[in-house]
Amino acid sequence: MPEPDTLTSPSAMLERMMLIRAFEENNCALQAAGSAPGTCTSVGQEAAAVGVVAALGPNDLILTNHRSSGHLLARGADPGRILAEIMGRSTGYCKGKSGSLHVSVKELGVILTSTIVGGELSLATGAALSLSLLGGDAVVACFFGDGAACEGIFHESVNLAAVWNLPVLYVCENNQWQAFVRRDETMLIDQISSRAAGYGIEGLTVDGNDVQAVHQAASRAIRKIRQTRKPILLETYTYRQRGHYEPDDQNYVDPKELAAWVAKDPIGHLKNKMLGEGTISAADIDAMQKRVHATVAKAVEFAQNSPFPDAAELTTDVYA
Amino acid sequence: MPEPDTLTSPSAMLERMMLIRAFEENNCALQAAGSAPGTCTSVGQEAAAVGVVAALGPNDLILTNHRSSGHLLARGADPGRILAEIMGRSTGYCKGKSGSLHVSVKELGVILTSTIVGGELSLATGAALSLSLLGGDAVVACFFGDGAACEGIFHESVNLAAVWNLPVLYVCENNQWQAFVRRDETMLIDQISSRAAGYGIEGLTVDGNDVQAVHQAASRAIRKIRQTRKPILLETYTYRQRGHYEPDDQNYVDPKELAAWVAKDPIGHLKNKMLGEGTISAADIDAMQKRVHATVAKAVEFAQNSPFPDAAELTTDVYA
Amino acid sequence: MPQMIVNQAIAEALAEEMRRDSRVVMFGEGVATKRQELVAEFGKARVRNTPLAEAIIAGTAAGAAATGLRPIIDLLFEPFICYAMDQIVNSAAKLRYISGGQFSFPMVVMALTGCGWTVGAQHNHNLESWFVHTPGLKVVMPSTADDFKGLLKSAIRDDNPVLFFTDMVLGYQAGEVPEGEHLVPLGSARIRRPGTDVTIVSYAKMVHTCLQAAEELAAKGISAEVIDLRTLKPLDESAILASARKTGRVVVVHEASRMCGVGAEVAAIVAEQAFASLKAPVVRVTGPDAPPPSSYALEQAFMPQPARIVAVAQELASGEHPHA
Amino acid sequence: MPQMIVNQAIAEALAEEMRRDSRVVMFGEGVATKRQELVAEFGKARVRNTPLAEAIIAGTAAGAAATGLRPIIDLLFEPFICYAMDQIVNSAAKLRYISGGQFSFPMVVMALTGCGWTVGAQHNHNLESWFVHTPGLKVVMPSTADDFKGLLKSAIRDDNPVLFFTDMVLGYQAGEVPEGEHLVPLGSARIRRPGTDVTIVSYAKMVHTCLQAAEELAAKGISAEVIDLRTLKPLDESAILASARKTGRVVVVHEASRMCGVGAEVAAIVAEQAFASLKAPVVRVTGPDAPPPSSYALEQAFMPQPARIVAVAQELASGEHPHA
Ligand SMILES: Cc1ncc(C[n+]2csc(CCOP(=O)(O)OP(=O)(O)O)c2C)c(N)n1
Ligand SMILES: Cc1ncc(C[n+]2csc(CCOP(=O)(O)OP(=O)(O)O)c2C)c(N)n1
Ligand SMILES: [Mg+2]
Ligand SMILES: [Mg+2]
Repeated sequence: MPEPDTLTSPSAMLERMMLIRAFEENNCALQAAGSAPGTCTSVGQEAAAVGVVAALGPNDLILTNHRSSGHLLARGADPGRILAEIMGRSTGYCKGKSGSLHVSVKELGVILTSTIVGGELSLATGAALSLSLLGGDAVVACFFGDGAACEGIFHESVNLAAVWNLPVLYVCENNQWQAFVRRDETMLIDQISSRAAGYGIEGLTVDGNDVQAVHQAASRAIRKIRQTRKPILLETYTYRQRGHYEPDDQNYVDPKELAAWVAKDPIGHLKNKMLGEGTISAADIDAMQKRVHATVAKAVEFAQNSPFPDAAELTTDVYA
Repeated sequence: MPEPDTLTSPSAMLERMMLIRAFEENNCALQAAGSAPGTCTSVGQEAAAVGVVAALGPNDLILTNHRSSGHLLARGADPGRILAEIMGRSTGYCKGKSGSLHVSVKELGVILTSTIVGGELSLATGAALSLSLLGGDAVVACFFGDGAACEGIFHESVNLAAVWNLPVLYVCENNQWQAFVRRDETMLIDQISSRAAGYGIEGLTVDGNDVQAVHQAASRAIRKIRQTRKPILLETYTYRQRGHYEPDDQNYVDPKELAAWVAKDPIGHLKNKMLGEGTISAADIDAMQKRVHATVAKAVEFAQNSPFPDAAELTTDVYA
Repeated sequence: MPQMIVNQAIAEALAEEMRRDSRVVMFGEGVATKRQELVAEFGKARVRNTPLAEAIIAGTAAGAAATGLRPIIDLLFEPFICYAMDQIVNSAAKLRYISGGQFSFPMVVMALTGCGWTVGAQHNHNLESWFVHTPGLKVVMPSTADDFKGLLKSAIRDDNPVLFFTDMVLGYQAGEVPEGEHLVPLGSARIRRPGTDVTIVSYAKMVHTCLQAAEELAAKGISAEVIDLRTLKPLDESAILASARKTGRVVVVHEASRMCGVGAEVAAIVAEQAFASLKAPVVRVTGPDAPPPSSYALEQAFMPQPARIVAVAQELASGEHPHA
Repeated sequence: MPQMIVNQAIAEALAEEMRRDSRVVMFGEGVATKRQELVAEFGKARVRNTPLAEAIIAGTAAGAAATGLRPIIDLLFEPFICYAMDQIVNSAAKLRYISGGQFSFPMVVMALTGCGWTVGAQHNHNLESWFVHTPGLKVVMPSTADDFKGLLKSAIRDDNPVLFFTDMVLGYQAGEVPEGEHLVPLGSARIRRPGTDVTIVSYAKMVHTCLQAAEELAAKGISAEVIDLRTLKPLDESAILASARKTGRVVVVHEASRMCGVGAEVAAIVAEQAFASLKAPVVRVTGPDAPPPSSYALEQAFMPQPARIVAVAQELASGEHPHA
């Protein structure tokens, strides 16, 4: 059984963010070429995935949603099996029954992925209750969007975790968009973390484009949750650089706003910082780029050569 | 068509609270005698009903829930028709189809009463949207409990009213109980109004056993809502003196806590204050007591002499 | 055999299964307050009150079920389940399939429903057919104390989400319950009264109404077989078909509204697979297409009554049904 | 007659009804972004984006409907309606009755569903039978552009809550739509192809599958009548019965799961009221009791295919059905 990855060094985090970017941009290319169905990408949000997941231990659990490739890859999932799932192949993590929208990888602790906005919030408390009652100090990291924070289940989930002392790190990736709706059309507040007080728990907002800041904040929060068993709401303030789903012409997006955020791209940001510090060289980056592209190419080959599921699979896995 | 009552003087407010108390205690007696089904009473919470409703104008709308007698009577509803509804008679406000749990009186603007906890929160935004689009400066007063504030729909309703500028006064009667569960088992905070900040709106808590304080706070809030069209969350901090439903032995209630709150009873509080100020005499109170009992006696007579609905009514009013 | 009321049978099933398996936990609004005996025996960690929040109660159950616990939740009254449909249908019922079989969801959702307490349409709405229609779920709706106990125990041991519905007036109805371990398997109907002329298929409290009708029919020389479905999903098709093929005449009785109800399913199964044996139209006797009213007078009129069942069965047996 | 795709027919119906009646408003997640033409013509007050919050979207619609507006809401994909079941079922569908007729709820709930886009079980779940089962609601599920337009206009004018479901692959399917005011009344089925040997009852995109099957059957000398239900509640029982009585053989086809589906209702109606005319078992051809899968290969296998319908109709017509 594969072990979840632990990414500690800045260069490991950088390379993983580059892998996520390459993987998702390749998905877009496959979609544009008609070789794969559309997907939701996390382009611009890789720092949240890598920063938080790098702070988790091997027994911790992750819940995620429709925009999950980053979380999965940060955790060490096989890009080939993710892509096979996206392409509906039987070698996909869910045998092709999921498709891109709800990929779970139980063996890595990435469980119960749901594309119902708020689904991960529904389920996180239960996973944490199991952890609580079955012992140990593991925690649940629950990734959701600013849109999910508008759903009633956000309120119910965070409140229950608070009163039941459940070990959940709620990670709200506030990417300023909810499909085709601007976040500021959906709430009067700017930071979702300001809602934490209403549940009597700690909330904080971190620069979601700075993977090291995210990692530091997440590590602190997770350490605290392991001790106190109380939930914390961590918001990564960031931006969705591509459309909601591929393809999406983004004609509803203000190009200036987008450009300003692209300039703060988390991968570019870390590259520049490390180059400036001298902790990485241009050649190192080139080598990384080659490696991630090779990984993606292998994934494509694996997925494209994988068979579709047999029709008999239609009615298996319905009941236990 | 009857006009909603406007109660301005302290003595009018006192007498109306006494009517609510007498009406509900009579319901308990009828239930105990087997002459009527059980009901949820608002004993101890009359100040919220009378204080808020007295601050409303004739075109304003009210939404309420399973614990509605106080709101209905404060608005001027006919106790006979409420009781007839409770007893399943065709002269009830809903022809007996509702029973006690969801009594609406459209002609008085008490609309869409729901016994689904949070139902009134679901519907208040829509009523306010109608008021907004159809013009005028009317507002919606939406009464709900601390339990309803745990439902996801609270979050969705208040947030939508905030972003859409809907004229809703959210009145949370925090009576420390949610059926058979203590409020402090269900949230880490003490005051529901502290959640307002998370929606970017104003929230405030008022002594729910002081009808004048409630009235003043509600009047201010309503004036503000008429001008700004922004919702406000007003919490009346109070206590449910009787059981959740009749009959209920309340064996799960701490008798000391109950006694402390009974000592702060809103009717006793106002009586004492007015007697102290000399704005009312013992004889005045006696006369009030006689009047409210006579009103209740008339209501009982009306309801008991009313017919049950005809079986043909079973399938009317399903579709418009 | 000891006599006990249905509520007692339920309480015994819960306690026995919690004793047997430490992964069984129970929570809901007032569960800890109302089930002090379970708190006393199993502790506050396993028996919990919750905030008023049906969606997260069900979601927590689903999440816990997928990760090692076996939760039982009490959602009180069936209409309140409307707040938890996403968690039950989109998560608990589907995520096993969606994940390619990675997870299972051993959980039980309890709720009351049915006419008799004049509580009106927001506390009483027989929604069982919604869940029968939904892949991934099981649905149980017993009629007698022994079955309440035996089926609830099986539901708790089942590895799938089970909706366990109690007709609210049955709570205080007494019946014999076998001593010791008593399990009733899910998916098996029970012949409540054997007969040869007409089959009456029903479930939950309507079974008692049907038995009364069968008694009256017997007095008129008509031998009615009464089948208590007990589990609505999986449905015991073979029991239904065996009886339909024997009698050639079928009446289905339930309180839920007619359209797309369980009666429609039973009628459709019979009309396909017992067609060759049918001697008469398949007739449904159900509640009307209206929300359940509160007023006692109307609520009684909502429920199918023995007289109507008797009349239908007589028409079928005599060949005088208008569509025969 | 002008040709247009279904999405265009829907857009025209919305615009025409908003033009006709200023009380018609529309909102939902992305509605204002995606329907710029409506915003341009009717303004931001009447055409709105919402937060991601299906429950309050539906609740707001119900509250607004009861107080003078005529809201249309777009809940995007059918499984998302699970978040709004309380507002649709416990409020919009019941509060007219509960209040003794004081309120009415003229509102339309739109959503997409159905196989074809490989979106998987949390975007695709044919739930129409839940709403058909529920008193107080109406349910529409058209198959062609003209009916989309005419039925949506009627739904908007109806004084009751109407669920209006669109099989997602139909959005880009073109068809002729009459010019000028085009209304199709709710509750009336349409004979898509007349025939004498067997009746095939269906709705939504499966109608096209059935027409293909009918074509193949014609080549084999079997004359199939294809009925498009169009409205599922109220259901056009007389159209179903007239055809069933004429042909004596009925197949019901839908993509939704079988148990307690609309097919069960149709079969039950036929088995009761057309019994005397039936020459063969009533057979359902439906999706399996499984959540819809994503993988293209599996998703195609989920949908009833013409070959299966042809095979069943042939069996019935030839008297060779295993249960004939
Ligand atoms: C309950 C539900 N409503 C709507 C959708 C359609 N939808 C999918 S993702 C999305 C936007 C979600 O926004 P957010 O939570 O901020 O996450 P993001 O996509 O920005 O990562 C929407 C509306 C859905 N999948 N589920
Ligand atoms: C959705 C829903 N869940 C549960 C109930 C059962 N119930 C009725 S009132 C009530 C307590 C409500 O508490 P709160 O909102 O504080 O109002 P209060 O009764 O204290 O006035 C409960 C649990 C219900 N009617 N609706
Ligand atoms: Mg977002
Ligand atoms: Mg309360």
